[in-house]
Amino acid sequence: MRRAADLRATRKVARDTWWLEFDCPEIARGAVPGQFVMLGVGLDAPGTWLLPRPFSIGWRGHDGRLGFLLRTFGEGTRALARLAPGDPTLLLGPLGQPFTLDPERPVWCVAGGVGLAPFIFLAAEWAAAGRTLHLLYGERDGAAVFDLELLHELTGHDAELFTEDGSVGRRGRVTAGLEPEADAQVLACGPTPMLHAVAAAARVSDVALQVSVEEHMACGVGTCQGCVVRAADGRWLKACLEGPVFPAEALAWPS
Amino acid sequence: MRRAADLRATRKVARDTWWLEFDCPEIARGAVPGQFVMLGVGLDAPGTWLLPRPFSIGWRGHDGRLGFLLRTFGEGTRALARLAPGDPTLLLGPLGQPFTLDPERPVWCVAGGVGLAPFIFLAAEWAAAGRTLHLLYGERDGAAVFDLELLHELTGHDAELFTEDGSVGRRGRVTAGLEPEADAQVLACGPTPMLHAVAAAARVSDVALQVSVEEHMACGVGTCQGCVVRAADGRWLKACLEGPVFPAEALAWPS
Amino acid sequence: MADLRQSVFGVEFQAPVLLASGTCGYGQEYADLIELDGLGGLVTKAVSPEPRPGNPPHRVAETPGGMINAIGLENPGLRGFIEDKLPWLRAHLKRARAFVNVVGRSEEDYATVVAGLDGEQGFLGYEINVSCPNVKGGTMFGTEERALASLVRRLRGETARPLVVKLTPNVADVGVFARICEEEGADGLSAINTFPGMVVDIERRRPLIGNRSGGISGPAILPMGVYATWRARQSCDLPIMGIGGIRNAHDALQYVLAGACLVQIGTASFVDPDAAMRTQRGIAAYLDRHGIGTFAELVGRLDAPPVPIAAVAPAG
Amino acid sequence: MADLRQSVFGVEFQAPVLLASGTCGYGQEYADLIELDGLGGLVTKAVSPEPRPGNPPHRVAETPGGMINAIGLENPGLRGFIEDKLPWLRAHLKRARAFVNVVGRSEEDYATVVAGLDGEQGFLGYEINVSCPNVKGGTMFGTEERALASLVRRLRGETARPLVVKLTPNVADVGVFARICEEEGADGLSAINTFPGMVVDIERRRPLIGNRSGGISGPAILPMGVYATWRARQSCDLPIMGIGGIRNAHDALQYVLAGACLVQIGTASFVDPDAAMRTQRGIAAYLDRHGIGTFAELVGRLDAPPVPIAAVAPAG
Ligand SMILES: Cc1cc2nc3c(=O)[nH]c(=O)nc-3n(C[C@H](O)[C@H](O)[C@H](O)COP(=O)(O)OP(=O)(O)OC[C@H]3O[C@@H](n4cnc5c(N)ncnc54)[C@H](O)[C@@H]3O)c2cc1C
Ligand SMILES: Cc1cc2nc3c(=O)[nH]c(=O)nc-3n(C[C@H](O)[C@H](O)[C@H](O)COP(=O)(O)OP(=O)(O)OC[C@H]3O[C@@H](n4cnc5c(N)ncnc54)[C@H](O)[C@@H]3O)c2cc1C
Ligand SMILES: Cc1cc2nc3c(=O)[nH]c(=O)nc-3n(C[C@H](O)[C@H](O)[C@H](O)COP(=O)(O)O)c2cc1C
Ligand SMILES: Cc1cc2nc3c(=O)[nH]c(=O)nc-3n(C[C@H](O)[C@H](O)[C@H](O)COP(=O)(O)O)c2cc1C
Ligand code: FES
Ligand code: FES
Repeated sequence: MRRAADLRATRKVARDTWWLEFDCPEIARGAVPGQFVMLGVGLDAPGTWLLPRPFSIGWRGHDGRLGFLLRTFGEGTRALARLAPGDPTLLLGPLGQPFTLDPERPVWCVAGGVGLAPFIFLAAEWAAAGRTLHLLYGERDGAAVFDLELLHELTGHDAELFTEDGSVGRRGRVTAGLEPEADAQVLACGPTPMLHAVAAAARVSDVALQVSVEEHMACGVGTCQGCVVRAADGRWLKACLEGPVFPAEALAWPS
Repeated sequence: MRRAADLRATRKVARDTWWLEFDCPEIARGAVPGQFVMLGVGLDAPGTWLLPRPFSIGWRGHDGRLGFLLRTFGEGTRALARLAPGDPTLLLGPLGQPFTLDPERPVWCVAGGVGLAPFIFLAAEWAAAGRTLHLLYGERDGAAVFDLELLHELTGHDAELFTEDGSVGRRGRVTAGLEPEADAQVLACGPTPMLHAVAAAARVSDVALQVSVEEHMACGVGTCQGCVVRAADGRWLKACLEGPVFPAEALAWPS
Repeated sequence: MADLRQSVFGVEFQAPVLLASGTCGYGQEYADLIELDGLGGLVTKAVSPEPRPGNPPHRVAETPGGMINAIGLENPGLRGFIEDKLPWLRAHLKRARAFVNVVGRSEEDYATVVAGLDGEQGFLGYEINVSCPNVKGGTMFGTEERALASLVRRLRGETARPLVVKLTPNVADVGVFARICEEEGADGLSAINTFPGMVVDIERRRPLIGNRSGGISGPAILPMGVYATWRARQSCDLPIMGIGGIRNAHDALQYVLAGACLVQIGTASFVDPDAAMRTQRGIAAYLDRHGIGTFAELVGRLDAPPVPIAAVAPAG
Repeated sequence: MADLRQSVFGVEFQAPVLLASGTCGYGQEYADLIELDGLGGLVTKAVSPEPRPGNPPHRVAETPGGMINAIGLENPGLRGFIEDKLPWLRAHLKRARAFVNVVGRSEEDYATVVAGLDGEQGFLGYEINVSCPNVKGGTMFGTEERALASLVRRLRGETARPLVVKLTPNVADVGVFARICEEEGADGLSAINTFPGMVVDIERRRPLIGNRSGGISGPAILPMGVYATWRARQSCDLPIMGIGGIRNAHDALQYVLAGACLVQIGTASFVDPDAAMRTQRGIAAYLDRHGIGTFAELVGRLDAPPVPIAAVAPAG
């Protein structure tokens, strides 16, 4: 579960966005789409202090490789984006509750920004099992869009792409592409405003929705109680332990 | 004086010991042997905090390259030893008082460990001016000895080598090789115990001695008052401003 | 191989490294990640008389060299702890020692938790978290001499178990508070708890943390913790658990030389859950390298004569 | 381009960033390295009535996310300052503002320095460093309410110049001490000075620092300084200079939003002498990006209602 893994390669795939691959069979083996890993540099790098940051498992290779999609945002992601093969890294995972899916029913994935990561993993697994799914992917503009060839190569799927400025794909919000069947299973991962929009849409069309939420994490395993999100009944839920994937109805949504 | 310099190359030259070369014509231009540079990574490296550390200028190329000899010791030198070309670096210098020499009189350099650095610079300048000097160089054992070919290549001089275990060069302390003429100018840089031994020897043979001292430094330019050494008259002297090179008689020596 | 065992609080500790309160849950959460029973022990998350919901997010964020947290002492309360948490500790910790971290808003609160737990099995003693605001007065128990003295006296009356007071660093001289704890009958001290801090989200122009302010921990406070431990050592004879910024044996040994016979690791476990075990191994290696047979010989072996506070006050 | 100018202490500051006491000597030492007169100003190294030799080495060392220093307030004394240092400030600082940092062992000491300087030209006002042990009592002026009140009252009587008190963080609530300074007639506050800390050389088994302990500064204390500034802002109406761990505009703006109208940069200048100037430029860029016309509009613009200390006490 705790692994000093070798960073095999990093590759820039969009503005401020990198694709990282690690050799880590122990974590890859048990991983399920929707789970995450705490990614850090450990305690041995002189002059460096960095709490690990949570990252959705973005892909897994048969050879034990693990892929992550990383976008720089604050201090930690900027530091992690600068990692080069050979640098010390420490991975903790797989962690958290994955998406729970009925393979017989249609699947709609709604991805905003790096919220695409868990769906790369899921789409690849689905393809390997000879199944297919709907992948809706939205970004602010074209420069932020993930390398689409790499996406196809990894998942055997193509995304239905939306950009707010219309520079690539359809102009507008990703939610516009959501036309779920009555028995569809909708999965969403992305910025909170997007999750709200998807939740509203799912309520209207009355379909099952699972969302992957984000909150600051320190431990990733339930010991620090740092990562809480509000439950429908008002209690605090730990995103790392009871999440990050929740059935939409389990959470408190702004009405 | 403050320069974001490009690290051109790092190369391991002995156990825990690296040779670093920077492109930094502005600092190289004015540098004189015995002066030092505060070497750090600046404030922009995410997740990293490092006070700069002082390093003797170890060499200068006509093309504006600067060479430093770095041995890992504590946190800071370990971090600096891991620098790779492309990493952000910040140099402050040239700083401090250099060796003051009469070119007509013989010069004896006594180097202990990485105390060799300023003498690489001096020997190279001396050779370029068609002059020669005595270079005594001591290490604990063979594995710690600086790459002797590189030394010759950089300086046009060969060192008279001493190791305490006799694994290379003469067995014993570097001071054993010191046979200064009456008008000799003796220069010493190395661990404090070695400086004491050289100072004692110089007193006996009554020759002029200049020593380069070490003390923790924060600013390197005289503002923090952190780097004091005891003067002969009991006052504190700033190693960064009034040193690091002092005439032996200016300092308080344990009797 | 050096001997890490020592006797403290009348019992044997197999090793000197514990997990700090609030960073290891109630043990259980770390069960499949590290071998808890191989450590010196752990200190549970705070326990209050009634359950506490805790603060709104964000509860944690990184700070330079450390982190800020404002969990809000979320805990299941005395009953919940006894029913859902303590049984696991009782069942799984055979050699490692457990302390229960106790919080309250009033003397009564603390006394209720201690009295309510005292008959139970599965833990060694109490660590009293006095970095809590006292409803009457508003200031923390740990920063007000009379309030602290009265609290310790009261709790001493409630239990014969090891009673350890966790000092807050937000005072002019921790030595004064260390002495008070000793005089009032405490069995030991933990030094130190977090420093109050605040992170401002400059884009949204509001505190980044839901509670506005929080406690700062991690390597950033290492030298403050070592100093507090040393001051406490100068000021009383109680055994001290050193806490604050410990990542490895090098950090831990600074506390040990300053006078701590046990150390606790908190924030560093978030960076590497193995930090505590690696620290124990590193301490043993240090003892071997220096030819020191038993850990106990090293405690407080600092070559620095005691000096009055005046002489050690920070002087720029 | 946003306007960084503002009027504080009855004069105009061209920019809000100053160099902190003890990290810029007396200005002169930085002269060929940075353009001092382009900054908001600087605070000199401490000045005491008589010259002080300072502490034995090591005086400085790096700590996680910061550094420790125990210079020992080495300074040339009142006469030496007036004869050797002040003339340079007078001659070279035209737009930047200079404060003289004042230290003493007794009220009398402080009063001697202030009275002795008051007639001189070349500086704006005083920053009173109360993180100094009081010979009678032993504790610091800055941690003892009565001693601080009496000192400020005394100094207010000695000068009409801006009188700024530099708060020490080693107290239960800086707000209390901020209020005392206001009541006794101080013109402003500096928050904060260093935290007492200690680094142990585990190989030699002795304190790494000649003075044993020292003051901790640098990014490690950033969130503590922001919190102290915010507490002081809640507790009084004096202008505040925010200090502690500032490296760049992002750090400085946290202080500004918390209520500081000026900021000081210390340790970061050692890593990059340009830190202060870069911070000024970064603040201007932030104002432009957010369409804020003048710096003054931003000061204290934090969206967080005042709360009693109890509610903001660090809660693990
Ligand atoms: C389950 C889960 C899965 C995730 N998966 C991915 C993924 O696949 N790919 C990916 O790129 N990211 C992912 N993230 C987000 C990622 O983990 C980062 O934590 C997140 O981007 C914040 O880390 P940071 O270091 O960039 O920002 P930090 O520096 O950690 O800051 C954290 C937050 O606080 C803010 N902040 C902190 N201090 C300040 C300040 N003083 N002023 C203003 N703002 C401040 C930052 O802007 C940010 O919003 C995931 C998160 C979770 C919880
Ligand atoms: C003028 C001058 C020129 C120099 N030139 C060179 C050169 O050319 N090449 C070179 O390699 N070096 C040189 N040095 C030394 C170099 O600058 C480093 O500063 C020195 O090696 C210490 O830095 P560090 O980061 O390794 O150790 P640091 O981590 O900075 O520690 C500084 C000292 O404190 C000790 N220390 C700190 N904390 C602890 C602790 N908790 N426990 C035990 N010990 C501790 C370290 O062991 C070390 O002795 C020079 C120094 C000076 C003053
Ligand atoms: C997330 C978190 C929660 C904490 N909760 C508590 C607590 O409930 N009770 C307590 O006494 N200390 C608590 N602390 C303080 C730690 O026990 C410890 O004293 C402090 O973090 C310093 O140690 P460190 O630097 O190794 O983390 C908490 C610390 C953190 C980081
Ligand atoms: C080397 C050094 C010397 C200092 N000397 C003084 C001093 O003489 N008077 C004073 O009030 N503060 C002094 N300080 C404290 C600083 O002015 C400042 O308050 C503290 O370092 C926090 O700011 P920083 O984190 O930006 O350094 C000194 C700090 C350092 C690092
Ligand atoms: S991140 Fe620690 S409990 Fe979830
Ligand atoms: S290193 Fe700052 S004065 Fe010498």
